[in-house]
Amino acid sequence: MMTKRNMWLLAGLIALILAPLGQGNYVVYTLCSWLIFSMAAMGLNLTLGYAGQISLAQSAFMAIGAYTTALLTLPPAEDGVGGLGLHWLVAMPISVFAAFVVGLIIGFPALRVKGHFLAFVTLAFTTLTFLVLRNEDWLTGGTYGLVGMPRPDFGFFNTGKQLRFYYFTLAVFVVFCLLMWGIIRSPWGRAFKALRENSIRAESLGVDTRRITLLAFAIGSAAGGLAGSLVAPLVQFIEPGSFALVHSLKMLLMVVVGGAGFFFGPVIGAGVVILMPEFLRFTEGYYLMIYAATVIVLIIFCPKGLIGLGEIIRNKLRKDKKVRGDMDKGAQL
Amino acid sequence: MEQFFQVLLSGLATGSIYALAAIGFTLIWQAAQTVNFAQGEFVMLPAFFLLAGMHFLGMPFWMALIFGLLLAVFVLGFLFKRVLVDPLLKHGGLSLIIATMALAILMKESVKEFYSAEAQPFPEIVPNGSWDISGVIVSLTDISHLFISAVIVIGLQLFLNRTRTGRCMQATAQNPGVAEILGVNVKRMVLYTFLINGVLAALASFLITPVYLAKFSNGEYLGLIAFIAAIVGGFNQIRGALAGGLLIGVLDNMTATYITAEYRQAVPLLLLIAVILFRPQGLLGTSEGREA
Amino acid sequence: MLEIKDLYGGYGKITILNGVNCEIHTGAITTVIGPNGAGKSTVFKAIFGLLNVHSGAINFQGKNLVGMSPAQIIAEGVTYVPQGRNVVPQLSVYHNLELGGITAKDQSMVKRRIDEVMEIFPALREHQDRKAIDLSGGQQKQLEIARALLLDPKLMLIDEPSIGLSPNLVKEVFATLQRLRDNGVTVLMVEQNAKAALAMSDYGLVLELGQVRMHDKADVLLNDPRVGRLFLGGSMDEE
Amino acid sequence: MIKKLLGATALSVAMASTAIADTVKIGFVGELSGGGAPAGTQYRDGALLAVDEINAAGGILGKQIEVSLYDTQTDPQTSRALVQKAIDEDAYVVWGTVYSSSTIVNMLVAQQNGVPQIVGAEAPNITQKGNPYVFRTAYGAHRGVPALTGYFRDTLKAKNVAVAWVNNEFGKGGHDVFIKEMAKVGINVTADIPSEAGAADFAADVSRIKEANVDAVFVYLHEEESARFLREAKKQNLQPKLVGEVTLTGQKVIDLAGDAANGAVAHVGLTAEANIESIKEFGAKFEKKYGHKTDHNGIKGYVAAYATKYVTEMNGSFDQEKFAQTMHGLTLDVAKYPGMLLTTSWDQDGELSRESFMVEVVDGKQVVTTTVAAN
Repeated sequence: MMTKRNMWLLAGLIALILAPLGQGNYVVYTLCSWLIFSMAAMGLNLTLGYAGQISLAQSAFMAIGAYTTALLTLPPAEDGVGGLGLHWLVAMPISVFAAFVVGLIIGFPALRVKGHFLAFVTLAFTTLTFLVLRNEDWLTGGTYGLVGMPRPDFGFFNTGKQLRFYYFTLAVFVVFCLLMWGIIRSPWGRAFKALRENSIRAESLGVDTRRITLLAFAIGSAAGGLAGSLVAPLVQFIEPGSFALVHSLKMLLMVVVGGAGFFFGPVIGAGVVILMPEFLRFTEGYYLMIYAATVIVLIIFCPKGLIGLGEIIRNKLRKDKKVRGDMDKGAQL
Repeated sequence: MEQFFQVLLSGLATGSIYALAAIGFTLIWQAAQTVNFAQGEFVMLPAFFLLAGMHFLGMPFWMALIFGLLLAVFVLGFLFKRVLVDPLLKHGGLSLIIATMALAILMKESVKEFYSAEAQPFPEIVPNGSWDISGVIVSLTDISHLFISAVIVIGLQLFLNRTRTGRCMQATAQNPGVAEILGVNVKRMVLYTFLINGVLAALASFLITPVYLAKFSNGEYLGLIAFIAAIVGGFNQIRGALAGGLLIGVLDNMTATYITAEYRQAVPLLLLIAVILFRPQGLLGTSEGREA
Repeated sequence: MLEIKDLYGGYGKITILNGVNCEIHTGAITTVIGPNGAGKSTVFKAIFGLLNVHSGAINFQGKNLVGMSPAQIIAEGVTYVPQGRNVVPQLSVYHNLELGGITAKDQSMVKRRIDEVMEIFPALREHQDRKAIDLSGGQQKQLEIARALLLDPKLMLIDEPSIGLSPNLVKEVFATLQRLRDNGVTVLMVEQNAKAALAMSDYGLVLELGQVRMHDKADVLLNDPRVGRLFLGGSMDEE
Repeated sequence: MIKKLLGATALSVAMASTAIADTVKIGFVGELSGGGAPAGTQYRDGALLAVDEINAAGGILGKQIEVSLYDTQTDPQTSRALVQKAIDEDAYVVWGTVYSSSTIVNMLVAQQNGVPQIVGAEAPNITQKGNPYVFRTAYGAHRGVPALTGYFRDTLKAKNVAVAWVNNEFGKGGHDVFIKEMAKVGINVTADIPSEAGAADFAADVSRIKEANVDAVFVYLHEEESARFLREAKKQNLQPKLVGEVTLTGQKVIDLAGDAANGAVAHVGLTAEANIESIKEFGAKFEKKYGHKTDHNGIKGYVAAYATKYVTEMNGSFDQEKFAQTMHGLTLDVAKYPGMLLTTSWDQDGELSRESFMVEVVDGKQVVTTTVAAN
């Protein structure tokens, strides 16, 4: 059965397939980063939107994913820092798993204590990760970073060209969305949702909120690792500065702007952060100022983000009609 | 040995300024149960108010100083509370914390665009001068930083403990529900807290900027350090924030001198993690101090 | 002196009080009992201006308290001791007491009153310079009651005073309340420990689903089989 | 929503590519916001000053220069995307970036597309990767730092030295060259002290240098950190000579450090204070137009624009490959090409050389003590 929601999803997918056609490399490149950051932000959304905890470590998890993938896929070097020359298909799962495990290790103790201590621990973790990447140059190339990660070649489909890399990224994105969808609809996912709606009630219903929050955090971290694993072949250059604290902040704001707790909220948020400089070119240096101010205004007047704003506007337009229940649900899954 | 005392003194002097920022942090935490991620920028901004007073409005230094202080109290105390904190508090702490992160970006970018992206020299509040005490250079700046911070902290403690208004503020911070049923004007007390944070931020700003130079990005590291100092010392205690600030100041300098310069920044962060894991109420904090 | 008329109210849009009607007897102890969620504590919050009152009136000595702030209500002679711990932990016992008179203009009067209430509670005088957090649970409750008395109230609302206290201390607190009543203070109390509370009270009031079901002399309620079955049976040792 | 966004993107790109035939497009990709803004905006201002002059004088081969500005926000990944964008929008040459971390990423894109790139970055490895399309406007640290070796060995007769450097790709580049150079001439580096970019507290650094008992200190920090270092050195009464490369004696440092800068010595490739007519004149024009003083980054931007003009006119066409070929091994004599401000040469790697200066700060003024010949 083709519900209205599925039609929208299909239309979105078709739009994503058509989007890069006839565009220059820059636009295609930007679309790639949008999809990649969307995945990282969707992972973060599990922690922020569903479990209500602030994490400032998403860029560190991206770093873990990116450096792991880079070191595994780079060809061995005669001198200096080299890799193992493995295929991306091998490197990616290892990267994701590494991010997941580190997520568990960081999250477990941090979530033992009440309050927003996860925010502090993850903040410290991100800066520590930066320092290690910068200082341990025998492994990470230090401040010069790592250059020249190969783009994956699937025999019949080499992703070296920008457009092909985009479709590769899109395929990963679609699989990722299906996986997330599955997670959210699983018993765990229902626990996430219960947590979001009312953590006290969830607890009284026998949900172990601490364990579920930890799981949400670790899965979110794995998503960050996946995003990192794609950044390495996209940019073909990584250095510690690209994963500094400010990027974690940026991703956090993506989730908030899009609409924390909405499945596709982060996609919209990432779109705003990555594509907005395009539309606000005339603002030059004022871009970040406008962005920050927008975030504040949005938080004050529409805490549900742009998706929530869309809902408010739609409800106003159709005041006479009853808003369809399934649409509400469709947006907030 | 001279080196040890030299570094100790420098660490204490810098740490005393961290402490001022950390105390503001603590006050805001108590009054609004929120973490102000823009605290570093709160310390960065007043210096620019002062500079603007001198260079755009042509004020003499002392007048610009008062102007900067008042403007800081108004903007960072009053406006911050009215425009950001009041409407957001009802959405819960999470929204407010994220809003302060956005505010930090907004403040930094505004200063950069409207004042300057480059560092600016800043007038010395304290005259230059130093004594050489058997190899240890004791500068007037270091001594006065320590002294002024101590005076501010003692003054604040006296105000909070010895005046009725101060005790009402403590009641509001420690148990807002009770303060309300006793007829304390809770809203006003919370406002006072924000105003005091404005004063502390401005004073920290005027003391540290001659050393750091006025730059839009000054708040990034300062905010982080104040934050760590407050948590390490204990979030519900002024003396905790004071001790945390001094400790971090000394530790930072000692690490850089004796252990590692590359991982200098890591030491406070590791301390932060250790404290959160093993003593979340902070080194001097009391865990049962407030009803969560 | 206190008359509640058709009171509707609750938290936000949720209604908990569904038309409360009653008149409290002056100079007596009245205990409010009822099942969980009946709105017992909510009535207190409504009287003390801490709640969204949707409609109805709370007349105290001819004045309607609805819409007044806690500070104004204190000035009318009402005082409130909520359940749980209500001391300011890091302030001294003396300064906690002083907060009880924070709304008064005349601070020399407050000093005098602190002296007077410490007469009633000698343990507080003994520990007046200690931090409130360092007192025992029973002493903290005494401190709260003493603080509530500071402005010489006519009506005291006290919510679950026995929680967390040993049986001996509960007796002591109840005796204190009776002493207050004998000095002319009207006491309105919510108590989980319904049997013991009714036994020391003059009147009882049964609240259910946000409405007053019964309001009678305490001994009448104690002997009422319905009340016994519903609230007195097992509730003694619950908790 | 998404479709709308994409539609708008397509529109803006389409609009941009309807270029007028008699203009030549230049992509300026630089640090207009973020931490690198002070340097990036200077580079931009210098470049735009030259563009105005060139356009007023008839442009390049009769075509007016049209500069599109792309702000990297001091983020290497963004800079990579923006170089791509500039190239998508038909940039003939790319100017920038100033920050080495960005240049190292985005020069790959320019190379792949065969677009010449004139950068302000100074990290050594930029010209060591065999990229035939990248050209400097100031020489890299591996050229500048060795010019100081003689000063340490002969003038200061130093046996033991300390190095205080900023731990990023800029500082590490200079630091590594310095360590090698000192090893070559047998000078011991007894204190090796990195600090974070943006560091404010140099008490520990200075105290360690003091303890190390050295004859001279090589200070390789950004401008603000240099100023803070100098102030702390004065406070702790640090005696050894402080020697820098480019930044230490900059006007900005002197403004910020006050009299703490007096006595500091540096080897400077470009200085707005050089006692040379062409540079003084440029400084005056710059200050008149923008209301503030230029620094070496302003000069770099100006030179980038003029080099683009001269090389193109030499070729007689807007051929990008030929542009790169011509520039390798080229020398532009200032007598014939006044826009270069100083006679400038590029070698086969795009590395630059021209005469440089030893500068000392005396009474808050930069004084050129020696002129170092081009190498």
